[in-house]
Amino acid sequence: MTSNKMFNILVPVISVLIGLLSGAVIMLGFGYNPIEGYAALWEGAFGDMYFVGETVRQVTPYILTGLAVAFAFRTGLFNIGAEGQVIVGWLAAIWVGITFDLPMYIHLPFAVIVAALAGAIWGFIPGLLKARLGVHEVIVTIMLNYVALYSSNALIRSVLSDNQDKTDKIAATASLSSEWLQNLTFFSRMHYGILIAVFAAIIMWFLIERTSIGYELKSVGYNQHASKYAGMNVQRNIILAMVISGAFAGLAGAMEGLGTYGNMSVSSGFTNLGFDGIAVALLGANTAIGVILAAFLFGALKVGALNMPTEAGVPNELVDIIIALIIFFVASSYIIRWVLLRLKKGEK
Amino acid sequence: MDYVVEMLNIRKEFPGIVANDDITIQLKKGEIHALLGENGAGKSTLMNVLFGLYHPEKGEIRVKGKPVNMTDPNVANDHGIGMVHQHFMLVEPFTVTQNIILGAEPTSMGKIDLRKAEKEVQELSNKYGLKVDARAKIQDISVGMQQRVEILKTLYRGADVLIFDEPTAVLTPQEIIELMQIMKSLIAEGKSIILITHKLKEIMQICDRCTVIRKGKGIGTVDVADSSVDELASLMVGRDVSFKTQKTPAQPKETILKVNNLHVKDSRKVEMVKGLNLEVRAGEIVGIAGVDGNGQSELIEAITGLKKAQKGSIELNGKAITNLSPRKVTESGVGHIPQDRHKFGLVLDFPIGENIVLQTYYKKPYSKYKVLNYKEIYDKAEKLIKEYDVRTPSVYTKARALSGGNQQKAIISREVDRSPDLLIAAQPTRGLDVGAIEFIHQKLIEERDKGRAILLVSFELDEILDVSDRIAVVFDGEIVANVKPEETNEQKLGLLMAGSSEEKVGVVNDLE
Amino acid sequence: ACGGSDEKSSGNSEGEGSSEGSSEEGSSDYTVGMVTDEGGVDDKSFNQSAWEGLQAWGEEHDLSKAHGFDYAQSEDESDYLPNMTRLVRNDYDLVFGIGFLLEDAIAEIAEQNPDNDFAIVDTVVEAPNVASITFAEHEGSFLTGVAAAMKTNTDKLGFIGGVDSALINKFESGFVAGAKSVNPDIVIDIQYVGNFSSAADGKLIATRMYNDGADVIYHSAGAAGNGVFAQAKDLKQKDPEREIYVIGVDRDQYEEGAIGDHNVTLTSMVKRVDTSVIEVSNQGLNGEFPGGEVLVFGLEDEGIGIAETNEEAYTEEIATAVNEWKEKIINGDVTVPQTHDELKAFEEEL
Amino acid sequence: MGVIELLAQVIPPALFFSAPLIFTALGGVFSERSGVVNIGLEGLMVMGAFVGIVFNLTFADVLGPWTPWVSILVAMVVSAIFSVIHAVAAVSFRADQVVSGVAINFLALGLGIFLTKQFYGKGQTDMVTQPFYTTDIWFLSDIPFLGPIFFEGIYVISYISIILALVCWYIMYKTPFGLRLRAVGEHPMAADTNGISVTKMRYVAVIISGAFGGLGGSVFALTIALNFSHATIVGQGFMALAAVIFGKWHPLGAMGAALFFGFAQSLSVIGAGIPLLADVPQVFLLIAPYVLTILALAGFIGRSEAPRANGEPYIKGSR
Ligand SMILES: Nc1ncnc2c1ncn2[C@@H]1O[C@H](COP(=O)(O)OP(=O)(O)OP(=O)(O)O)[C@@H](O)[C@H]1O
Ligand SMILES: Nc1ncnc2c1ncn2[C@@H]1O[C@H](COP(=O)(O)OP(=O)(O)OP(=O)(O)O)[C@@H](O)[C@H]1O
Ligand SMILES: [Mg+2]
Ligand SMILES: [Mg+2]
Repeated sequence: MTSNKMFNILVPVISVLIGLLSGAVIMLGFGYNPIEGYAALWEGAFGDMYFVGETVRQVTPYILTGLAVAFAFRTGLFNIGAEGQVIVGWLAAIWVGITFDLPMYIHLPFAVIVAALAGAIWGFIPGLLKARLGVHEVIVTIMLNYVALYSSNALIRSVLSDNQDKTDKIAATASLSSEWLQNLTFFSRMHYGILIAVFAAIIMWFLIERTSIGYELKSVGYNQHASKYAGMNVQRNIILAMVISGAFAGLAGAMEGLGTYGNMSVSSGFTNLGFDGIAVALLGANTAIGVILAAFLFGALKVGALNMPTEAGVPNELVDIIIALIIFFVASSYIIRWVLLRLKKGEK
Repeated sequence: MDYVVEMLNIRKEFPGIVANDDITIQLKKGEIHALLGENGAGKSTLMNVLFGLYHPEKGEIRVKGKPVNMTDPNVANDHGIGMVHQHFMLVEPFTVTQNIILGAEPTSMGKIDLRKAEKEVQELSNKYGLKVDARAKIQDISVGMQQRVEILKTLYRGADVLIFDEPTAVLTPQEIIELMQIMKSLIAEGKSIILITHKLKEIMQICDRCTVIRKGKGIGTVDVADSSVDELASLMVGRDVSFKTQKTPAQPKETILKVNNLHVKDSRKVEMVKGLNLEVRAGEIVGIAGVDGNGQSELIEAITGLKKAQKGSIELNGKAITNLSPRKVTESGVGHIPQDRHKFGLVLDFPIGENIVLQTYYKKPYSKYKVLNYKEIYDKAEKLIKEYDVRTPSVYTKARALSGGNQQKAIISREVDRSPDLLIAAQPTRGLDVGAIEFIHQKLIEERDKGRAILLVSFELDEILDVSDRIAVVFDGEIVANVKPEETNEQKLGLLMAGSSEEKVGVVNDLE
Repeated sequence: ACGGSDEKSSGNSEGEGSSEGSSEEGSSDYTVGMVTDEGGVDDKSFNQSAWEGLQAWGEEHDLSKAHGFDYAQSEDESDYLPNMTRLVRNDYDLVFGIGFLLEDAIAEIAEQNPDNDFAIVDTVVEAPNVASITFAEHEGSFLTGVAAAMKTNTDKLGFIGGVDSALINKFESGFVAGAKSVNPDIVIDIQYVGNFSSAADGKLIATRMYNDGADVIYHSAGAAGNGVFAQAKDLKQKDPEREIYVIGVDRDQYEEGAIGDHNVTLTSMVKRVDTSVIEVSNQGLNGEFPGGEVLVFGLEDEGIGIAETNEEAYTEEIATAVNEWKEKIINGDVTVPQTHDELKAFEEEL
Repeated sequence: MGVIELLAQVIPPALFFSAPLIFTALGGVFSERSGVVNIGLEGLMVMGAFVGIVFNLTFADVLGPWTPWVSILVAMVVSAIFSVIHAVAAVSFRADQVVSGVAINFLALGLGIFLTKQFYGKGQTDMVTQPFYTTDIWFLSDIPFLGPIFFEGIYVISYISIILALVCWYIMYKTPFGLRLRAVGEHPMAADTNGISVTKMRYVAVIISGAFGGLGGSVFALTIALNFSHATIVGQGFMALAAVIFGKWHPLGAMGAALFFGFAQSLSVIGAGIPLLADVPQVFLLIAPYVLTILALAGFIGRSEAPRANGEPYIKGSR
């Protein structure tokens, strides 16, 4: 039992190390100095409070989209639509942020909740179609991503602004950003959203692991027939799973809208938060704590990578390659486990 | 005497368990050789080793005296060994023919010559009397026909040695008789057979010799002619087993279940239950006898809320439960041991402990305000596992990892423990060894004696006759006869099940 | 002399050697950085142009990359501000934000670092330490409209924009005004892709427009414009006699139009982001940083130009006409509309 | 605009839009039919686009008009090799197939851009000089009505994609290889007991998906984008994945779905030019293809069941 637990920690750590090592080999192969490269990466992610703040800022939505994808996975569904749910959540948060005039203690929670609701609705559609008609959630969520992108662009221009490319800034009463955090981190855009993200992770953990709702959701994910036999409402649970998943992603949109940017721009393409969320979720083995750790890894790599070209002359695409390799090795943990077992046996 | 196949001193380990430990089995040409052992004794494992699916840690396999390294099923096929697996190895969306030729397809110019294949399949099936519809899809045919397809698969590949892993567990009595005939004709063709079964009667009927294993170890091989059912049973279990279930006469009380003029359609919208009437009273076991496909599954699914009734009513304790949701039905006091334990009975990826509360997880003390209390859940599981002798490494083990018999015991423990007024047991002992069967029958009778109403559905006439206090024969969606077990026998029941009227069979019956 | 200083701050120490180690002192040791948008420094468009300008400026002052000037590339929207901050932290005196997408980032960082100089390209940020560099794209687009109107045989033109936004509307309005000024009856088919990246959609739209009879299409759609070139070249390949053109944007897209012995790029609306970067950098270097000002680079100062590379297609006649209109615009005889509303008014006056 | 004219407007673009999706989706069908989920299609397309463009740029002078044809072949080969990574992870290392597919997507894009920078010193390549061009198909284009709709101004490669779909259907449903492939995806243990190597079949299937994904990506690059950058393949692989599911894991179904996407996209773009629709706000036309797809699924396509063993690593003897 204990050695099993040790394995569960050791394997991802080794995967990450092998990924970094492979990255170093590639850097060497192309004539870059891997030590400088990684030093720049580290510097760029944690070099001083500013970068720590920025890393946390980047980690915040990753946690939430990671949770969204992970939650769906735990209930047997594949939500490729976190991307679209982020967009509608963002839009909804901004809408509340700029149209209402309320005291902060109402305005901010209201904006956050509406964003979660918007994401939830965007998850409800594929959930409903899956539950009622058996339509595969993967296609519907892919399609809804595009619908979200183009519709929100149109709404920004025609409804939320007067033919502008971006909305106004939200009222201060709806903002998640905090002077205190900014001062602490030399003006980084770190905001209180990280608390929401961590809280959401706790909720996900609690819901899935500790409640009868989570029990039902997992059960339906594993075996619909047995769930029906056990008196669960299979259709409702499928819908509920997608709704909750969508709500997490919608919250990620709120983080961007209410925290990082304070507005929303007409966008030419996806935020990629949702797609990266897939990787975060899988890297985190679809568990709440795993998602938080993976989001930190991912966020640090992403933010730190920006420093690599300037500091070490290493193209930051290399970080994409390294991330890919880490994911690959995490995915292949079976083989790492196998090797470890062999080594252990060899010791004896 | 020459042996066609010999497995000598085989040892096979799985992580944490020795499934086969120094087992030897030798198959003579032209014999039917039984392999007997409790659930989990290692029979399937041993045969999978012979078939090349598993590689033994130790031991030797010889075919016609020559050592063979069975690296994969291809090698087994090449040496004329074919296997009919306990869980069928059939691709459901494929046709019968496609399944049979898979891996050895006849082609012309790179294209599968389906016509030729179908002809060959038809010829083969005629030759051995294995009736199959060459063009039907597996998912549309009966279990019996699926099994014949499995047999044809081995014959198509020219097998001389056939391994049958519990072929009769899933068959109806008629199908079993047919299968025995088929085996005999195979022997007549000069083939040899290894037969795994838990039904000692079958061994006595058809086998020449029998090898017994217990907990992974070989106990020995006996000549069936010199042995008896009792001897085989005690060899296998290691103690004496009683076959006639001990019970006192039933004392039925008030009516618990009342089914009135029930009509139910199956998933293909064909009406399967056609105006069925049935009553089960407290303190009695009513056995439903019938050939598979006469509406038994639909009846049960309608009572338990898994299927909608088109017409008619179902009452429990005088209250209508017609077309209530499964949850409501369960809460009104119905327990259900489902026929398909993997599909309905268990969430295989949940730990066994969480499966124990599959019907009650949302209730106190297992959850309060929707928060689960794992301590209560696992305490309960520990208790039931001990009480029902479910063999599992721990309550945290995934249900998937348990043997079929132990999975079944877990389900029964869960359903019985809720003390439902009505307990529906569908094929509760399918695939279980005699020890486990004995245990389960005893449990059912215990529950009866506590005043529960029990509805037992089984294709095993033995079981029906043995356990029931009253037998309702179902034919074509209706109850066509009500008989007392002591006033009937297998032959008479068989006739009733085939649709003969009661008068013809000559059983006069005035239970009501 | 430069022994003590680390690489970052010693900047331009080699060569002149006059003021090493004194970056905090300022003027003569002026360093300049820029932050790209997602397009990256080699987007063959304004990011690249800006970087070319910065490199030229650096060479002129004997600096080298990472020693006196540098860029930081953004992978997505969230990177703008960290990139800015990084350059400021690395003691760059002036930091350019390339593209209107960086507007918010510049506004924010300028407020946080009142002692630094910033410049934003393509939009306006009102802050005392920010120079806003804008271009009279509408004027350039007007001239491409003139060229297109002169060139067309079908009296039908196309305009393909990326995302329907104020900036791209400026291109559209100028183009339409220019074309209608030459021939009010000309029909202009306008469609937006919805993004700047989908070459497939660009190609689909171009296919439709050419099918419908347009023979010159002006695109302002970034990478989606690749699809427009692809379609034009395909039609040209099929029928080399057919007169079919694309007008490029931001830089001279002559190369993109090459097809065998022909070239479908009639001309391009060239935005000299490079010269604007050089000019503002020099002003900063000389202590005359135009903080708080809105600089408009237009036809007059050659901040906006029209490519004349395709000599075969861009005839003398067209060149003459375009130059005449250019004069009129510079003189103020013509005021080119920048928005849909202004365009409407403009058309009514024709 | 008459119906014929409209079709003549809509169909040729629909065909060129669909072709890369058809190729890639066919690859997806092979992989998923063998039981290996492939959300790495996007990455395989990226790899194909990258190789196709780089090869084309490098050898255009040598190969002349044959360049694009050789380019797509090379792209197929390289992407096939690249896909071995997915096969190794998913089949041999028993990786979660979704995870390793995600890794493929990241890896392809990272590698593509990184190498582009190494080769060309910039983030995107020049435009190729030898792309695919459309032709009027000899004789067929003269057929009245149908000719202009289906055979004028058409990429030959579009028709190759359709023919390939037919070939794939034939292979999958008429040959031993196809039967075995499908068996492996439905019930690997059944296949195994019949002497079919599950590992081998799955490797082959994933490699085929790599080749076809590379084909799709390179065809996209050589008909539509004409160069390679980070924005060349943006979502087409996911659309191909959607086509696989939409088409119920059937080669012809996937082709139909891809054609449907192409048609819907083309219609929404052409629609902007139809006077009737000119006043419709553009956003409705932009989202129309996606909404249409959802409606089609909800309305009459409905439930699609994946191959039963899809996504599950095959471990001998597991229950
Ligand atoms: N686990 C499952 N996986 C896939 N499909 C399922 C599953 N469970 C049920 N279905 C499908 O859902 C549909 C309805 O199932 P089923 O007939 O069991 O439900 P029901 O409660 O009887 O429905 P109704 O009352 O509407 O007849 C069927 O098409 C069935 O195949
Ligand atoms: N793949 C496996 N991995 C781990 N343990 C296994 C595996 N297969 C079988 N076992 C274990 O090996 C033992 C023997 O199993 P086996 O299936 O051979 O029993 P059996 O005699 O066929 O039982 P039954 O009568 O229930 O079919 C059991 O304890 C079982 O749990
Ligand atoms: Mg067995
Ligand atoms: Mg039903």
